[in-house]
Amino acid sequence: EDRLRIGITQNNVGVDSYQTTYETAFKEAAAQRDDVATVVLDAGGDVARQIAQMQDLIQQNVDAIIIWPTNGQAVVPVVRQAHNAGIPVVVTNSNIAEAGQDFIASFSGPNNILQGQYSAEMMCDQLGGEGQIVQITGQPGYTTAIERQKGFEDRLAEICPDVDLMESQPGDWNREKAQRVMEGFLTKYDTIDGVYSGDDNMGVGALNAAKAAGRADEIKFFGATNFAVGYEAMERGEYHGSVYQSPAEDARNALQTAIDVANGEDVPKLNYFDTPKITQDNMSEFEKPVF
Amino acid sequence: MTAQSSLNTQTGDTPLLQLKGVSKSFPGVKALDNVDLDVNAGEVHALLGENGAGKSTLMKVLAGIYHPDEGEIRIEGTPVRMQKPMDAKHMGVLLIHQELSLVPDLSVAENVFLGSLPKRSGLFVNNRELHERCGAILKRLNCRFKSNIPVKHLSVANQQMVEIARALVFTPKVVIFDEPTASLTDYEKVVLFEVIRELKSQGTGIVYISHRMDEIFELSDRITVLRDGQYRGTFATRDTDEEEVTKRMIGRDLESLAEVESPEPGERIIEVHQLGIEGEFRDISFDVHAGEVVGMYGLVGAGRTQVVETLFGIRKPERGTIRIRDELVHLSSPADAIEHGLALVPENRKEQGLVLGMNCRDNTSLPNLAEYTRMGWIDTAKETEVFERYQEQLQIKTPGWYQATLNLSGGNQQKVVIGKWLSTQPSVLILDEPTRGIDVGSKAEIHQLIRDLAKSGLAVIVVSSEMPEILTVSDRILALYNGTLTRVFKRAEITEDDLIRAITGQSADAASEPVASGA
Amino acid sequence: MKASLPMSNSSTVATDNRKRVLQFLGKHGILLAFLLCMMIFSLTTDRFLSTGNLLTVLMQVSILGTIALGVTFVVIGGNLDLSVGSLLSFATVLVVDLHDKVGPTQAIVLTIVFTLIIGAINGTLVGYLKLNSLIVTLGMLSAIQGITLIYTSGQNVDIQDQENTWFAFFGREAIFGIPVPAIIFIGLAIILQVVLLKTAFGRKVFAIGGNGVAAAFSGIYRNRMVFSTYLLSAFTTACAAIILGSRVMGSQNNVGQGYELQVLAGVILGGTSLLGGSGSIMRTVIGILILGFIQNGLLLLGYPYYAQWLVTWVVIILAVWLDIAAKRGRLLNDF
Amino acid sequence: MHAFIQSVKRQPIWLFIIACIIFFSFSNEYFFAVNNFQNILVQTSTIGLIALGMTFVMINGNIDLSVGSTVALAASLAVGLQGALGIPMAVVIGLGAGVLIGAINGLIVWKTGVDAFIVTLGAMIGVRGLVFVYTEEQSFYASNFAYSDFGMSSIFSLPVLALIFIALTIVAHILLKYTLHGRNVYAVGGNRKAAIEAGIKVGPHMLINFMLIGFMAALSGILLSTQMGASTPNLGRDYELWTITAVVLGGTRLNGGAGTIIGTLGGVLAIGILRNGMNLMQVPSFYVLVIMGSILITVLFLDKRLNVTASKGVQI
Ligand SMILES: Nc1ncnc2c1ncn2[C@@H]1O[C@H](COP(=O)(O)OP(=O)(O)OP(=O)(O)O)[C@@H](O)[C@H]1O
Ligand SMILES: Nc1ncnc2c1ncn2[C@@H]1O[C@H](COP(=O)(O)OP(=O)(O)OP(=O)(O)O)[C@@H](O)[C@H]1O
Ligand SMILES: O[C@@H]1[C@@H](O)[C@H](O)OC[C@H]1O
Ligand SMILES: [Mg+2]
Ligand SMILES: [Mg+2]
Repeated sequence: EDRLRIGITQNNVGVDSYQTTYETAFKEAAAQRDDVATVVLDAGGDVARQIAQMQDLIQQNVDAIIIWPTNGQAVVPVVRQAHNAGIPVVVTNSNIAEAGQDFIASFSGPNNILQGQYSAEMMCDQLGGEGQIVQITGQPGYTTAIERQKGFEDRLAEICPDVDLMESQPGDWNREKAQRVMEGFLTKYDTIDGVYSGDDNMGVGALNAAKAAGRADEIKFFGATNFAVGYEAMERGEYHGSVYQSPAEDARNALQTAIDVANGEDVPKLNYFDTPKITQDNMSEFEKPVF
Repeated sequence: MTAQSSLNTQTGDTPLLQLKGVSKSFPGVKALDNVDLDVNAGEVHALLGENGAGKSTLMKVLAGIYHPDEGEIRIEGTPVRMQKPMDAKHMGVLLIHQELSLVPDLSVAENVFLGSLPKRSGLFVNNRELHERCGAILKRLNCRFKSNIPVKHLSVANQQMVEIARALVFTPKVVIFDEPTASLTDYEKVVLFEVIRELKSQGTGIVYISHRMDEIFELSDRITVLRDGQYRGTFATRDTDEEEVTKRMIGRDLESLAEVESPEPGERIIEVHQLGIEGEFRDISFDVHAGEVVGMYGLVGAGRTQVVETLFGIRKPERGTIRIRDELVHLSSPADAIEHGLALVPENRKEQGLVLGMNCRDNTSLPNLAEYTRMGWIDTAKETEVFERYQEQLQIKTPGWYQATLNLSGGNQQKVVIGKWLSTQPSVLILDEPTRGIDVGSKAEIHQLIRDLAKSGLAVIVVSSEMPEILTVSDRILALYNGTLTRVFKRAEITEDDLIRAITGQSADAASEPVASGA
Repeated sequence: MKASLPMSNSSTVATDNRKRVLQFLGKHGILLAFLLCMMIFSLTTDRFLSTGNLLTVLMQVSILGTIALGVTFVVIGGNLDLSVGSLLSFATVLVVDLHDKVGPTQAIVLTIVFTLIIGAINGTLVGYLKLNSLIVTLGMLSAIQGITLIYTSGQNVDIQDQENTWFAFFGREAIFGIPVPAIIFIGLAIILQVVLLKTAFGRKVFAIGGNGVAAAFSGIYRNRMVFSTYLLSAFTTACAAIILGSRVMGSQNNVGQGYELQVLAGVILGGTSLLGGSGSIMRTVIGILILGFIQNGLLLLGYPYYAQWLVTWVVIILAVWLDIAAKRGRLLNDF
Repeated sequence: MHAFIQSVKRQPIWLFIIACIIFFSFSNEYFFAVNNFQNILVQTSTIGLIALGMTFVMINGNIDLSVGSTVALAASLAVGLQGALGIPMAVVIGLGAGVLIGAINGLIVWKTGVDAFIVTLGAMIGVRGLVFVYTEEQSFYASNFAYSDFGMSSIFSLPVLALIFIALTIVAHILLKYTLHGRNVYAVGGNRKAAIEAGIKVGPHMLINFMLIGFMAALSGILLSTQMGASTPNLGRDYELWTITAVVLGGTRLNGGAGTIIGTLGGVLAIGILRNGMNLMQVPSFYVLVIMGSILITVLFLDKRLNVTASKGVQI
């Protein structure tokens, strides 16, 4: 038969709702197309396993591979291997390192540097240009986390030199961990004016801690990837800003890009989808996230 | 080592080995108190003492396993310091342990040459040489098993022979045997004695520890007696006798067992009918009455342990029935058996009898904790009281109830196990090899105890491999051979010859090596 | 070969003193370590010794600590339980998810029941089938994680109305200023310490861990006892999950990842022997507190979070070493 | 025939492997192909190399939980230092670090008498901390593609990594089975006290085995990094668990004293084949977790049933 065969190796399905919703949306989108068949795999967060899955996909000689990198650097050689085997590769959600850019057909996903910058801008804006803040980052070593942190820190220094970033600790995309980190911050610093978290899942953990300490009112909370819990907290006026990012769109975008690439069409190298700022002021323009 | 051993033709006045004023304490116990010992070349020097007298400790000091607190060791007149077991070996002192120290999965040859495997091109094991040399040693010991089978497939007796074979790899100056015959059959004992005599004739000094007087008088040239860690003199064997050394050892005369009266046949407590487990034993039928001691006699491997373990709910019988006070019972666990008034003093006190890390008291209360429990709480005062009662009755030597059983000598450990089972106040008491490794004094006490318990109305089953013991304590004797009950003797009708015939399958020379059962 | 003389008396005395010091350290070393640790931190950072901080730490360790109580029983019984991390994820997801579906009370009851069922599987495999506990609970670690993910189909779960549920009691409230999680942890610890030391159940756990065969020969149902210890560790894990679920009011599928090793680290730090047969709840609590204070103290000092791992490494080995050295009467092995 | 049954009994894992191969061959068209088998070999080489070392350590009666962290340390050093020192020197330092971690573990086990499980559990946590301190949580990548080309290259159309794994498997087999050191591995694991008293230098002997596994873990990490042309601080998480699983599936006794390299090879292949087959069949990842866990327990159960050591009828 002459259906296109597209393989995907995801980062870590089930680790949070974003990634899970992505997978569901991806499968749904694929099911609607009778011209494609997909091989859907998950690396469980392990680089080595992801490399093995890439090799297995190459072995099956699929028409295109989508990879959601567990790590932006470590998958470069195996992406190159696919490239050399004549299989086009689309990177999704989180880009791979500079060295691999020659071997991919396209990156499809959010612009995480930009997202970090957005958060810095919202923070700067709402703090009125000064204050003391802390940061809770995502999984160490994970490109999305690194890029958001970099975007945030660079932009903040640029536009808001008087906002003092006192400390950063990782929350591993995990709400409970973030809550514990925040509890530490709260003990340590008498004044905290703002918190930036790598995603809303962690942001809500930070909020929980501040509420328990009775200090939520003095703090402004910013995150990224607006989760349903973040959206609700924003409705209640407890959470102050995030970046709206739809996993379904992320998934559909990736699949479409891969199909185009496999069909030999021209696609832009950086195929970002839109991730706008969301704050208490404009939230009514957005639907509540499903995850 | 070989270079050194050529020196050992020194004059007779410098003993090969000399210990002077050796002392060694453990927390709460002075195990050795100023002990002297010397061993000459070509002599068998027996070491005698009650359980816990310090024999094993002394030997471990000699073998570099313990460091003495005080005192001096000289080898051929030179003071030496043994830091670790290897030092002792290098100086030509070899200890054959009371407890087996083999590597179960390695072959016989590898065990015999443990630590000194023959090499090829520096890196590889020379298997050919290994098995040739081991084969030669096994032949000298008259062992009939091959050198390439894993030792775990051997019977305990043969494992003991492997341990002994190690003594023949080198020509050590001194070999210490710590109760080597505890698990040997008569046949292997004879072979062992030949080996010892051969070593002796080559000028090796032998230290021989045993609780069996007959062996000591058969084998030794001199006897040193220890008592409570203290030196109690050395005697030339031919100038002394059993009575004297026993007296030195236990500090009093040994009372002979009160003449066994034929029991009033009391109520029938336990009745076993056609009991069997395929491949282990079959058609075992007997009964035991209150007030009666039934001995179970047979060679090692005859299946006695399996039978009594089945009675105690440890094994599930495939055939046959067990009745207690005429009631049919299905014992599916020791708890069941205890419930029915049974108690088993198992064969292996360290593995089956005691939680070694636990103290004496807690071990004692283990089988009937419910007795000590009030509304969920353990009444420790009562526990202590009960233990101390049995400590007194059985003369258990320990600084107190809180002592971990790990730190007791073998004999005292055995007494704790017996006390533990007596404390359940059973109506049937089963003892599997109750005096293995127990000194003559305690042994006599235990025999007396067994008789007394029977007299007080217990039904007692005693498994033993020692004929004198079986003859001393039993009213009736069941002879087992190869998993079958060959004959039942009444006390009055026993002759040693018949007994031996019965346990060897009618003819005495059929006493063949029991086939390996393990794995 | 060194020739040597009889040891002089003075050297014997010296050895004796050294032994006594060692024994003292072995017995109370963990307490000393704890105090030392507290002292260093309170001297180097002024925040450390504030009531607020101490209570925060107590609350933070309560989840880890509550699990460790049950695991201590498993370990004294001679086994390991590496599945508690996954089980914590499972139970937390369950209690949070059921909260909105069937209400808090039912959610709690059902969670405890289902968690006990998994504990019973562990217990059956290790107790009745006598399979090696390390491998069994490793397999269960993976399987339970999978079951959790299948149950939620990978989605986070959240409690919608966080403000108005009495479920908040377990993780978010305080009684006389003491956080409820800490009260649950310490309360359970006291109860279980009594169970371990004063009841037949506790005595039997020591016996099966010390020598399973001898225990069985003494009429103790070894299988049943092992089984019960796994039920107990499942139970304390369920309690921890209720605290955790209430604290976060939501759960990811992998919240408990890595807890098994931290729990084990705490238990070991408390001096419970991995061989079974010895250990104490009280010391497990101290072990867990030390881990908590190291983490907290270093964070307050501004070290990156992974600095605590290096310290934990050193502390674990020193603690266990002292313990062993005391029993041996010498610092070093000599083989 | 009898010998065959005996060896199956001793290593039921090979039966399991055959069953898996047959099953996957019939249910997936891509499975039974030379290329795929090469993939499997390359993929198992990572866990496989560590498992070779682990076999020595476990027969020895010890265990090493720190291998996963060592993998990350060696990979990070080998990649992180090659810019400044060149590839060969960086690799040597990476391997050296592995040996050093092994030596530290071994020395502690030897000198303090603390159980290896605890010593290496500590190291597992601590060395991971070390990796984070050194990398500051960053991934490193090899700017020189020659490095990753090596990991992807083939000789005689066989992947280099697979060849290295096979070669070292053979070396390990010979070392364990025919040398003096190998024989002592069994002796020390089977009865440590007896070995000590027989004069085997048990401490140094165990030290060597810990250094060996440290080396193997480092090598595994470095080879993995040549596949990735990079290193990540999280590399090797859970590897200790899968390695131990593989070794135990291969019939090595957890308490030491028994085991073989051939069995271990079977263990790692079984895991590799399962993962590969399930990938090809697209088994959803949640179910993979359940299946892997259940299979692990089932094999353990079968192994126990096949090798009943207890005597007959014992019911306690
Ligand atoms: N490691 C130890 N710790 C504490 N006490 C010990 C230790 N080893 C031996 N003892 C004590 O030292 C004394 C001597 O024990 P030893 O084993 O030397 O006796 P033995 O003469 O060999 O007895 P048996 O005939 O029963 O084997 C006993 O009281 C024993 O309890
Ligand atoms: N070589 C061995 N290694 C391990 N266990 C053994 C070995 N030989 C026997 N056993 C076990 O030890 C117990 C006693 O077996 P043994 O061969 O001594 O038979 P027995 O007749 O019961 O012994 P005894 O005559 O000493 O009472 C049994 O449980 C048996 O399975
Ligand atoms: O929450 C994270 C999301 O923000 C990112 O885009 O993808 C990974 C997720 O874990
Ligand atoms: Mg002795
Ligand atoms: Mg027997």
